[in-house]
Amino acid sequence: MKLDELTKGVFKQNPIFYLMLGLCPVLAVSTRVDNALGMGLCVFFVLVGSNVIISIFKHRIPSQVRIPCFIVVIASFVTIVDLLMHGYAPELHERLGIYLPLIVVNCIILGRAEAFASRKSVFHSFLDGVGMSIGFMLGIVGIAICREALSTGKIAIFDCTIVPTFTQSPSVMMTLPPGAFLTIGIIMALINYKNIRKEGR
Amino acid sequence: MGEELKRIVGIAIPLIIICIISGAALTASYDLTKGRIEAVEQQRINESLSIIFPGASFTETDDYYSATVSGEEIGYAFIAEGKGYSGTIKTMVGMYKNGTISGVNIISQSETPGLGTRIAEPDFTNQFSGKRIEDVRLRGDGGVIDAITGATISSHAITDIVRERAEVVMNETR
Amino acid sequence: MENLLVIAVGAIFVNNFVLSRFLGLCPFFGVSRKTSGAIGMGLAVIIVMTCASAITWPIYTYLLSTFNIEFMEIVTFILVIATFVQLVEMVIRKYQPDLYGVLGIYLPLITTNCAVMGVALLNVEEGYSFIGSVVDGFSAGIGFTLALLLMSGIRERLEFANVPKSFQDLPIAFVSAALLALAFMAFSGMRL
Amino acid sequence: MLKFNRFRGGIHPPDSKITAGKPIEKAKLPASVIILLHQHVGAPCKPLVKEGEEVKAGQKIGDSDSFVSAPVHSSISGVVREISTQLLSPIGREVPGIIIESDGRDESAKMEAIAPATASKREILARIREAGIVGLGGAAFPTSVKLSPPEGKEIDTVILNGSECEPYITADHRLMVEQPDKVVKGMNVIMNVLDVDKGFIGIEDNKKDAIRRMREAVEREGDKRIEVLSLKTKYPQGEAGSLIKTILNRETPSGSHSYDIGVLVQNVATAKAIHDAVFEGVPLIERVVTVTGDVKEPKNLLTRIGTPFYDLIKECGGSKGDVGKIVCGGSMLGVAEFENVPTIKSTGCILVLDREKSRIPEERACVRCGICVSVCPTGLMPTILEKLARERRFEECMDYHILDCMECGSCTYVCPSKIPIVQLIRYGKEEIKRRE
Amino acid sequence: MPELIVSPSPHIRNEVSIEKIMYSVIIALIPTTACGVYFFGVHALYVIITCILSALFTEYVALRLMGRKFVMDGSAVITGLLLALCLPPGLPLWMAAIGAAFAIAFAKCAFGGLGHNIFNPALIGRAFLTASWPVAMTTWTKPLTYDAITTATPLGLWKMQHIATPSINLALGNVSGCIGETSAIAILIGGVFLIAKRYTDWRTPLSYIGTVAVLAFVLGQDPIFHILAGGLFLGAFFMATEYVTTPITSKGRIIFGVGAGIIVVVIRLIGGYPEGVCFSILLMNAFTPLIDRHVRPRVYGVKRKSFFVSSANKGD
Repeated sequence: MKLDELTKGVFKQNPIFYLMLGLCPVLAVSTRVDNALGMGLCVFFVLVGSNVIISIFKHRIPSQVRIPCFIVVIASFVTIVDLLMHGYAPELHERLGIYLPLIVVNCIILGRAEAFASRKSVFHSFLDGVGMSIGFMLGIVGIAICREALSTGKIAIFDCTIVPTFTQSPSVMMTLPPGAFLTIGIIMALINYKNIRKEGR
Repeated sequence: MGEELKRIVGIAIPLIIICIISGAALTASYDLTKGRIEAVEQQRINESLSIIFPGASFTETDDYYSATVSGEEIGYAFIAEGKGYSGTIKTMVGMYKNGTISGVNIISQSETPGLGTRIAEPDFTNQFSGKRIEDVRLRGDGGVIDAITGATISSHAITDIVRERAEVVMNETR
Repeated sequence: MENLLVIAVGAIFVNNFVLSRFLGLCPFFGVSRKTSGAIGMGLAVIIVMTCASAITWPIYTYLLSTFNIEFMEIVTFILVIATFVQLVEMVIRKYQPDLYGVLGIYLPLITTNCAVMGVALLNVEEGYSFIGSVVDGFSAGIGFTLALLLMSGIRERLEFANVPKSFQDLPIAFVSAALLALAFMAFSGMRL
Repeated sequence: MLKFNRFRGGIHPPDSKITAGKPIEKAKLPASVIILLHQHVGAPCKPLVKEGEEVKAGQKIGDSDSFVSAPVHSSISGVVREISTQLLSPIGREVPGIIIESDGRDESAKMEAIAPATASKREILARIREAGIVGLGGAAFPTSVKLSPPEGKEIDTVILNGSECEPYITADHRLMVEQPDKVVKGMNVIMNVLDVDKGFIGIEDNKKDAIRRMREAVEREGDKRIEVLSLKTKYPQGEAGSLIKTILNRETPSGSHSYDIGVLVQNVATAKAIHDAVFEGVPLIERVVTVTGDVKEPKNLLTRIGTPFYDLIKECGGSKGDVGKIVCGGSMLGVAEFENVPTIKSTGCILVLDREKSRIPEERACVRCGICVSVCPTGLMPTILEKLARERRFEECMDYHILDCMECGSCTYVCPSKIPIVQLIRYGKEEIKRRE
Repeated sequence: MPELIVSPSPHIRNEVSIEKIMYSVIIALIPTTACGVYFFGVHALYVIITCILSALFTEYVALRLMGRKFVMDGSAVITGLLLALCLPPGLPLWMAAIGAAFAIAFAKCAFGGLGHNIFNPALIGRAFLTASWPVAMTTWTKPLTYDAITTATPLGLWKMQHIATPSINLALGNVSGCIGETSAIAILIGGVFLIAKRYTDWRTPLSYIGTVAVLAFVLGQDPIFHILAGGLFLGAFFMATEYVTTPITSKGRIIFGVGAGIIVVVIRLIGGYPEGVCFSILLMNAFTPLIDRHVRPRVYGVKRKSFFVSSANKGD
């Protein structure tokens, strides 16, 4: 049952592909796997942190002002991440650009706070946050792998080559907005195709 | 009325407390990271400066850095930024006192990866070294800089950014 | 004094908020099924983005900047925007019930629309003046609305299309967005 | 010369007027006829005869008390063999009718001729009704009713429709060539009844001989009010709305009638029938029918109303090749029959098509070529209506003015994807009307 | 009498069919294709063949995946051919193949196949290739040299180096550029053929080319140069007139042409690319659903309504 809280975010309710949440950073920073990893980690930190904090204080927050309270908590975590990144990972901080502060309006986080953390226990909220952010991370990294592989002809994470160069003339378009939209569209179509096949059986 | 006031206070106090806590937490983390962030920023500028004028020492003025080698001012370094193909290009430019470019180093850019990003590669930036300000144009525009194939816009942008800023600094220092 | 035309063209076409900056994607895919809905949402976004730019600029310049607490930017902006949207909703509901009927359902969606927060942050990053910020906010809203309208037109026509099962609804919307973004590359590198 | 306007769109299907040069022949007297009691728009007639009763050609055998209706007459002399309530009409409905067996003597019962110069309008209108005259162009609207416009509606122009824009049909064409004087006299009567001082006869310019003969006839008649106009050959030129637009540049507002804009349109055959009724006392018992298409000898036949189709086809030498379709009316608007049916007053053409021509083409995806939009004389967007109707989105159909469609079929004719556009639009219209 | 076929009217159809139109378009493209092969040699021919085969193959596979029947209606051939005609003659064949496959798969079949696509597949193919391999897509060969001497297109020369090319060369096609974009005369022959057969509406090319000429003139440019240079003719006669992706009303088509013309001039004068025909048509493709929705013919007997009435009284 507890395992379920963890895994549902990864598969059944994957925030990107099933819930269609948090799309903006997914499309914007998935040009490179390391950007995607960085964004995934930031979201992990903010989501788990705010989920835990909110579920701790859930009884003390009056329902009328719960949204502003959630926002303040989330925004604080985002700012902390932003400052830490700026200090300790300046390059990544620059590449993530405004999409780092925009985690604050990422629908996943506010959505989880509202739907989960404000109701369930601290531990459950923690698991939920972990599950959801892993799901988010898997999604964004998956998309980034497709895009980086096709746009650079290789995959490298933080200058460490994972897949060596396999083509000399990769498609630049995959780093551009059309490539981002297309990748998500195709992945979703594949998921649909799989589901239709499953139902058909 | 008292009831109402009580209710409002009951609602407001938690919000205020949260804001205070958050403000405190943020200030704390800001103070913690502040030194680090400044150091990082400074280090970046220093790196660029030392690429452009190796071995020189710099004094910062309002608008530019003055580069001196063994006590003699040899030129100026300044940050030039402007719009590229997509987003802002920020470069560090070095210029000798006679108006020739000593070097160009890209600090940050967000051009098309694999294409426009090649403006940051030495093959391209080395072309600027030793060129007069007025020659910093693409060949098609009567200059001496060869554009990167397929990234004419980025090439165009950076020559304009460098030249325009250099002209301003030249006038200021004259 | 920056060139306002450059800012406007940049925000509408060159760096279209949706198709180039990936901002405001949730409403872009959520509210683009019908043209009528797209018009309502677009109007609401234009209003909110213009006002948000106008409000966050003095806050940043005269409050955060003066007291050297720029790092509070995220917290302040999101609170101000959320409050502002709530306020607009209440005011419209009370004084313009007709308009509320058109815009009402879209306003709450805007609080978490990253385009609004995005435009506020971008104004600061670009260092625009007050007028520049307002123009940027307004144009960004127009750009968003333009993309939304085009998308809604496409999706309305797709209602008649024989789209393969696994591509139906969202996947084909994403593919359409990809092709639309490809077409919008026409404006990339445009220099006024 | 008048400067012409043009109605929007339109198509140019092949003329196929293979009988244009064939003079009108009198058809053989049929062995029996079926006189349907409901051949017109309005209330059906009640039989005035009993089974076994002897009747003469021209004898009134059915009438109705209703204002919008027209009596029917026996077209031959003989014996009433059966009065049935369920006979198939060429327009695809089951209606009551009277079957009369010929006695071969062809005795006729005529009415008194009247002199229009002295007769009152009421007298003439009564005669037109008594003679059972309806619009012979296909609408079959009782003419006496049409000639009595509602109070307050002033008619200022009469248009006689000699366009005959449908492919194949030449009945009106031959009538104008062979009996132009009767047509003009009939028109005269119409104009007098309505007190109108402007009249046009619109003829498509692919019937040069008809135009010439009609001009001569108007000259002979010496009626200065009437002008014969040569119109561009284009389908659906003969549709009332298109005709009015072309000649007068007026448009009938959506949802109203042509008398709202002061125009009355009549078919040339109707005018001729009025002439016969008024000047000769002959009721409407025969008319010219073009039997054409894939028959051995296509002809223009002067037939008694109620003659079974197969008799007429046989008289034209039978079919050529394998019969696919028998169409009552023209190729664009006619109704395909699945049985032997009798002619009615508005039957101007029997078209036989062979198997190959009758094949229903395979439908393909719409490529949005927009040809249907450009040919639609009403200015609709047929392709969108078709898609909406197929998806049963009728409210949106209304938004696209589906009810203004006159169903001329131009869109279906031109569609390269062979989509049955007008058929789907008809379906949409029926559904909308049914819901109201 | 044998059994009769009963169907509602009309009982005659004209002879024009999808195939007939498609094959006429292919015939109309023959002069242009021949010119391209004449000027750029056998590699251009390979590019054309590769594109057509790749388009056909992709369509076949995609339709099989969708569980539909493959119909040889010529539309895939046209897509392949048109794509090839707007590619540089020296493009590597594998890129051409990928471009055609992308065009058919994502611009056509994903939307449901013939008749349902929003964007012109051939132009999507070209835009995709331009975005993906910009260097290869801007490497031009000199005409009639038949080897890979790279050079610039007339528009490129004009934009980057301010050199104008003589109009007579532009008209004949003796200039560098895409395979099918060079000879204005060859394109005109095909275009006039289609207009004469009434398979294309003269309004689109006229308003499109006219707008470019007028705008160029007003902005102090040489209108003849702007009309003849680049892909304007090919675009105006063969891409902007493609049925599926352009408005269905005459007025809509004029709006389409004018809009595309404005975009072309804007891109050529201040845009990032030397040529804007491809993008201008794609952008107007995106506007087409909205144009179709709001620009309708006037219905007989109905007073013209205001622009927003139809959307306002609709609602959801």
